[in-house]
Amino acid sequence: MLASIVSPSGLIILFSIFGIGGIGTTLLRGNNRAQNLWAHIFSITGALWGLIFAASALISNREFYVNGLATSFPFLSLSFHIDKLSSLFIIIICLSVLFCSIYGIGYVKSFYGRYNVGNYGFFYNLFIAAMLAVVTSSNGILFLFAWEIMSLASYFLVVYERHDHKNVKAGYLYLIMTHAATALITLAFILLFNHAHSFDFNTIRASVPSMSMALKNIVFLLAFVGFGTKAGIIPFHIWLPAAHPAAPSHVSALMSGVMIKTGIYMMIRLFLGILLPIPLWWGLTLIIVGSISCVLGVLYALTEHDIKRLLAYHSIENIGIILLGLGGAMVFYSLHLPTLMLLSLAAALFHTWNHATFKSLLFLAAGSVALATGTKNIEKYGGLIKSMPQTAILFLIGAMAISALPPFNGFYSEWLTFQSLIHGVLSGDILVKWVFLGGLVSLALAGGLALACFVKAFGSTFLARPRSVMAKGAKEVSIWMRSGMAGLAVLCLVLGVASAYIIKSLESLGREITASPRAGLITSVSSRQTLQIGHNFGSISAPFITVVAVATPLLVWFVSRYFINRHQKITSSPTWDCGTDITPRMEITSTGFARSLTMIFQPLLRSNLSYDTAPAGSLAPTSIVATVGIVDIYKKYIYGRMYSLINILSIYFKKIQNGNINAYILYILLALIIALAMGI
Amino acid sequence: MHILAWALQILFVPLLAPLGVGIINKIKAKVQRRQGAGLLQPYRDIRKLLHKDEVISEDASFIFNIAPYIVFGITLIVGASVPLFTSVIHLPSSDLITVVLLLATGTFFLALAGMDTGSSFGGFGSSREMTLSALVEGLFIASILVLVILHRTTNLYLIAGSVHLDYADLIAVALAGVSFFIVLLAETNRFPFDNVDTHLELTMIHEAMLLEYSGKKLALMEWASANKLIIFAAMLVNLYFPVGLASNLQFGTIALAITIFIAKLLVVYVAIAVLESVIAKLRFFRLPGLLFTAFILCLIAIGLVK
Amino acid sequence: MALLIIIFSLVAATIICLVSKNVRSMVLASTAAFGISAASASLIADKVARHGDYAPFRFVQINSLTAIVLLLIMIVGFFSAIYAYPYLAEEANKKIIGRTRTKQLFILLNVFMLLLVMAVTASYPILSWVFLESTTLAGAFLISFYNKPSTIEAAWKYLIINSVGLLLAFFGTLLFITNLPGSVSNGFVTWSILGSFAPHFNTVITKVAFIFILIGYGTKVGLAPMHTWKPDAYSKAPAPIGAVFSGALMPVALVIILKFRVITDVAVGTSFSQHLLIAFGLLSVIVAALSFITVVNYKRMLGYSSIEQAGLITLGFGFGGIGRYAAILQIIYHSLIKSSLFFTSGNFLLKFHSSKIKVVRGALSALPISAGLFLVGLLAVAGLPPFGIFISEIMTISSGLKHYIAYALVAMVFIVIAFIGLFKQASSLTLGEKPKDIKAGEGSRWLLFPPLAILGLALVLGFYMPPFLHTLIRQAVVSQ
Amino acid sequence: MLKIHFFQVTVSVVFLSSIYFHLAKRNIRISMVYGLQSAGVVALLFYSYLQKGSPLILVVVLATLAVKVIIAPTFFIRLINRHKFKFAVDPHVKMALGLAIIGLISGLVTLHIFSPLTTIIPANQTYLTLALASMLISVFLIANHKDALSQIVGILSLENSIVVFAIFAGLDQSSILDLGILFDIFVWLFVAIAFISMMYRHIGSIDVTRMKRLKD
Repeated sequence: MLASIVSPSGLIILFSIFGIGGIGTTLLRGNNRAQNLWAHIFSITGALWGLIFAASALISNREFYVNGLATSFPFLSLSFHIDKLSSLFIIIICLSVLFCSIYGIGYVKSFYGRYNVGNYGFFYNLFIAAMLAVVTSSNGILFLFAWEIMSLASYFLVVYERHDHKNVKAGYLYLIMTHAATALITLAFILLFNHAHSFDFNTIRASVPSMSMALKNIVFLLAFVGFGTKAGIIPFHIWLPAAHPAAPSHVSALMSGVMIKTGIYMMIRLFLGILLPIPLWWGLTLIIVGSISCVLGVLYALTEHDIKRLLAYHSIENIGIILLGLGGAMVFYSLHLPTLMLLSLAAALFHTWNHATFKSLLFLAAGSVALATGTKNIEKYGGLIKSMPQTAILFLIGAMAISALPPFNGFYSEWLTFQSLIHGVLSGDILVKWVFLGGLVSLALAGGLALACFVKAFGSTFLARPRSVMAKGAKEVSIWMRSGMAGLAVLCLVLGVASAYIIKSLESLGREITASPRAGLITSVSSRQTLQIGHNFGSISAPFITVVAVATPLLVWFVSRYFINRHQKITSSPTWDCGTDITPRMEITSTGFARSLTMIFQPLLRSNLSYDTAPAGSLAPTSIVATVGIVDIYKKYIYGRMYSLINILSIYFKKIQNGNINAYILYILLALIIALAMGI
Repeated sequence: MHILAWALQILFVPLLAPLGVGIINKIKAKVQRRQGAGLLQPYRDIRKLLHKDEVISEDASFIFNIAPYIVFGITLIVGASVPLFTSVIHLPSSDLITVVLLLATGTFFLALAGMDTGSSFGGFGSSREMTLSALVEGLFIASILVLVILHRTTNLYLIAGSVHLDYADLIAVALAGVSFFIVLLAETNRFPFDNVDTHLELTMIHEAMLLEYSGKKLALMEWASANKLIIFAAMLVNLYFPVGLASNLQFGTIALAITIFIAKLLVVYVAIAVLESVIAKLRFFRLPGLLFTAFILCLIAIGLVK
Repeated sequence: MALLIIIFSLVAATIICLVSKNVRSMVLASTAAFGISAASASLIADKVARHGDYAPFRFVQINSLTAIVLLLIMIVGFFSAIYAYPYLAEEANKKIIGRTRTKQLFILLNVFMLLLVMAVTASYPILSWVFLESTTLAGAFLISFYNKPSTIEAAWKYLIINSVGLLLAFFGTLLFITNLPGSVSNGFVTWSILGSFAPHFNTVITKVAFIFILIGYGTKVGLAPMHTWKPDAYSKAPAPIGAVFSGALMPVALVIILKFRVITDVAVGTSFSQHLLIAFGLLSVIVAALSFITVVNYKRMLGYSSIEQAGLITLGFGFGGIGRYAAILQIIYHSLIKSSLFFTSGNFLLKFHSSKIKVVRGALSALPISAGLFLVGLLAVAGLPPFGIFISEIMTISSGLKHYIAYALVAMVFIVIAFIGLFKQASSLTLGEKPKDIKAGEGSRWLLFPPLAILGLALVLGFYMPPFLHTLIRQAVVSQ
Repeated sequence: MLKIHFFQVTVSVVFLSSIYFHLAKRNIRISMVYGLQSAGVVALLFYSYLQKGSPLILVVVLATLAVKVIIAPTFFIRLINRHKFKFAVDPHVKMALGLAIIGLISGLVTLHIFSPLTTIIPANQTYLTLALASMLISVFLIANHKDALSQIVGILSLENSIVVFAIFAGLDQSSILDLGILFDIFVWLFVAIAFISMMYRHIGSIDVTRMKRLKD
């Protein structure tokens, strides 16, 4: 039974479902509703099948290759390899895809008549299929192929609402960034190919021992920057906050929740699967970059008041956290501490999964709010908890999960990351100790800032009173969208409660990825579901925390309600207004909320607070506008400069084509003479 | 006996917390040459509030209504999870990171409740609160990290239970203790971070978030902040000065341990009270500097331990 | 035999065009002729694939590379012929040209293709030169088709630059022949004779000769710095002619260079020609890549893009090894994709009445299908999958990284820069809101079929090479 | 001895006329001199006919005579008269400097890197050198002169020089090919002239630098 599922045919079925879904949608010309249903029903089916496929692969502990299917080109063979890592990522992808597609059924209704739903369905399914191909391919060229298709499909989804020039610009930035990154990845693979004379991952792995250290380091740098760009690490992140908000919300959810993780996937594949053994500085680099990304990411998020950009910046933060785990794993590998290596790797993988879950949830919720109000500007929200209570609760769950608050899943993976970093501080020489310490501190700082950021996001979006007519008119979104979000919310809780077992199995999974079967597991799950790290180094019990966290407040409520002053009278009246009548404009806005933090981190953010006082005809100025802005130093100082350099060169080279035929002939004469002079 | 110990462990914090506030206020009054309210005044306040009717803002959502229960409940959980008078019984939640994040959950809902009614006070109250807690959280972990490195565990009870301390590390522990004391002041809204006794909008942080509360909910909120105070005091004395904790559950030892514990708490309270009487509240934007100094102390401490 | 069919059918089509009055019959005749030619070209290709070189009579010699290019130019010609009529009809409706001009265009097109066929299949270097020179003349009239000052200018530049180039190539050819002992050199000198005597050539003369050949025929290929006529000619010629120029003329000229290159390598060793090819290829890539980002006219952009492609192909041949394979693949893909791009750009021109990039906005709204094809084609040329150029560029770079790391890296950088530029223009052309005064809707379906079909062909060839074609490529790689 | 003189005369005719094109002011003279240069080429061809005496070569000689010596100049002259452009447009580089560059080019071809070309037949080294020089000079003419007619003449004189070079390189290939080439030149001539008059009609001048619409 399982064997029959976990087989090439199973994989082919998986891809063909999305294929039918994509092509079928385009064929259903005109009929928007049918296209919408077709596209999403097939993506849902595909996701379900993918879950069954990967789950049974993990359960039956099978892994298989699909070789051959060689095209008529040298070294492009459609060869796939399904191992534990691939299966895990298939599960991660398919879970998000499942709920995002359910959500999509409701969301895409808003495109009817405005845009071609057929194109949407095609690229949506293509995008998912490409992501699955990326995490299953075992041939460099095939991987690059799938990788580019993934970028391309997501690009077309980003510019799907193409009449808005902002989306077009965002898409442009996205595609050129990802293409440049792919160029680096391509170089890395070509270098590997020129060494191993094959693009097949296993052949490359087999040839790594004979590889020179210099070559390995070059490959590492190329691959790290290349995949890091896709993952959105700072300073290669600039496309991310632009592109993710531009796409339809459930696509943003997939991009932010899943697509950027493919970069992480390949880092694990390459650094911990193929290029072994690895030098120490690789892992340290990852930790340092991760620390920078997670702190800066959340700081930029704090300054944002576009809700989807805010979430996008949080993706950068969380990628940073994942890198902390992954980098830790790599350092431990180089230090020959396999058990700790497994611990950190588990932390990284678990956080990857959790982030996929709650970030998708948050993007979906944000999308619902944006759809209901027609704006993405947090300043224009407020009081939505009354008009759309369910969305509010779901967003709250997502916010708690991403802020690593118990009892949701984010808490456990962050806890685990902390543990692994602390172990890093305890083991290793002075350099390693301080690098880990830096990671630890920045993780803690990022955690605190994320908390503040989500108080701001949730508070100024849902609480208090509406600050605009759009927010006043908001309605709860359709059942499809709510159920999609609800599924993810439940998943957040389930992943949290089941964390102990998940972490253990992730560790044993790590064993196989890194081909270190003899590595002992540092964690143990006691009878009371308590996850023990080491010999009572640290321990956590998900069920206990869940129960207590839910029961205690209930108990408090119950006691205070029914045992103390049972006949209390509760009246409701306006908020205390100090005698003035209090308007929504007096509420704290998201910018105002983050102002003090923005000012405190001024040196990092280059933030500037400027007051614009209206000309005072009378003694008192009529109005004062305070604007808090931050400079995008990356665009301004790095990418802007590069772009203008290309422009200048281009204008300079244009002079060649000056329209004068005499000059053209002269070129030929000169070329002739120079060639003769050089050639002979 | 075991049951009794557990009961004590769980009830200790909520029962004694108001007394602590009372003590501090009394000492401050004395220092200020005032008679001051009785030690039990906080209990009376809570009781009074519990029996009052409530007025709730029309704009308030369910967040406003559930927040007090969550905030108070969290303090109960944490109170039961930190070592108080013994180091032999402990909950699965008595882990450093867990405690930090549980407390963060309380802050999260407190801040949301502050924003919920749409009053400007609540808004900037929670903004300031979150700003501080965002900065403090890192310091919190860092200051305890010294102990974690020393004792090779993140379990608070094991830290408290490990008596051996070679003198080389004492200085590190002391430094970390100082910075944890600053964490305490920040987290419990004490001088120089906040002033619990004033409702002056320019200065208040914690009280600003509670402005809209009344009756039972206000009682729970005040009570919860009292709990927080005793929790941090307990962590300070038991983690950095782990002396006199009962290593078994005999009646005698526990009784002794509790007296020692209360004595240690008194020291902290006196310190807080004196401090609040002699120093002024810092300007808000000077606080990060203070926290940073404390953070540097932590780093030095971590550098000292091998 | 099959070759005769090609020649006869094309000649017949020309004659029909000359005599008949009825436009439809000319179109049918030409299209049919190209269809037949394409069919017989594939027959030839198959034959060559099975029995090696094909020389039915002494004027003709077709090796594997020639066979590939022959098939390629016939396919391009076929689709151009299909596209040309509805295109001209549209322009006639818009009163841009008179109805009678169709006749002229088809005559010239047939003659042009006929000459190309002869140039690429002739067994005498001199004859190849003669025919290629004649294509210059036919081409000049095709470029000046609209008889506007700008088109005259483009045609004049084309005429002069190419004549100079070809005379240099002529000189180079003569120099090659002077290498032969007198007894051989008087009378007809074929490629194979040159090849057989190559080992005894005077190395220096051969080097000089090859430089002249490379610069001479390189002018036709459009390698920098001899490329200057290309953007002008491509942007001024009618869309189908642009397709023929970049899809058919360029490969033919390239093939002739390669024929000489084989001889040169035998005479003076491979490194000499490799360095030259790399130098000119890299220069072309750089010049073209930098032009995209500030180009203002999308037909000129296509011209530059085929300069870039020519550069990459030359680089591939220069790098050698797997690079040759890549280059041959890229010749095929580029011809097909670029023709499709020219067709769709023609549709743009018909819809927006301007080839200025800033005039054309939101083409996806105005011309859903054409714009989609244009966007896809441009991305394909820029080297994105699922099209084959993606793979051929990877092969080129990988072969370069073996021996010429610096050059390969530079090429990589400029490929990315080219992508940035091309893609900037593509997105500003196709996306966004369309101008109010332009009303949405495609033209006749015959304006859509050729680009769609030829792009589809390119897509299929990106995954599946017919066996005979595959063997041809293999042989060509070996023989190069 | 006579042969030597004959060669010297003809080659120097070709060479000097290729220089003259640079200096000439009047288009009529340019076309006349082109006729002269071609005559020199014809003379050389005729000599090789006398050497071999194959009738085909005679045909080539006569055809060349017809095309280059008679038809081309007459066409030019008719064109000039029709459009009344007596004077050639000034070149970019004037007299003195132009001559200097010409001298430079002539010097260039005597460099040793060209020696293998000029010593294909060592006896003819001078002639080959001169032919090579006039080739490059003709290319420079096209690059330097703004006058459409001069450009055409430049190309034709380039072709002439190549033929001369071929003759002295002892390269006597089948006359069929020669005829083919000649036919090409013939057609080319027509096309070029057609374009000149088109250009004149559309632009009102044969100054090619007036055509600067097409540029980036």
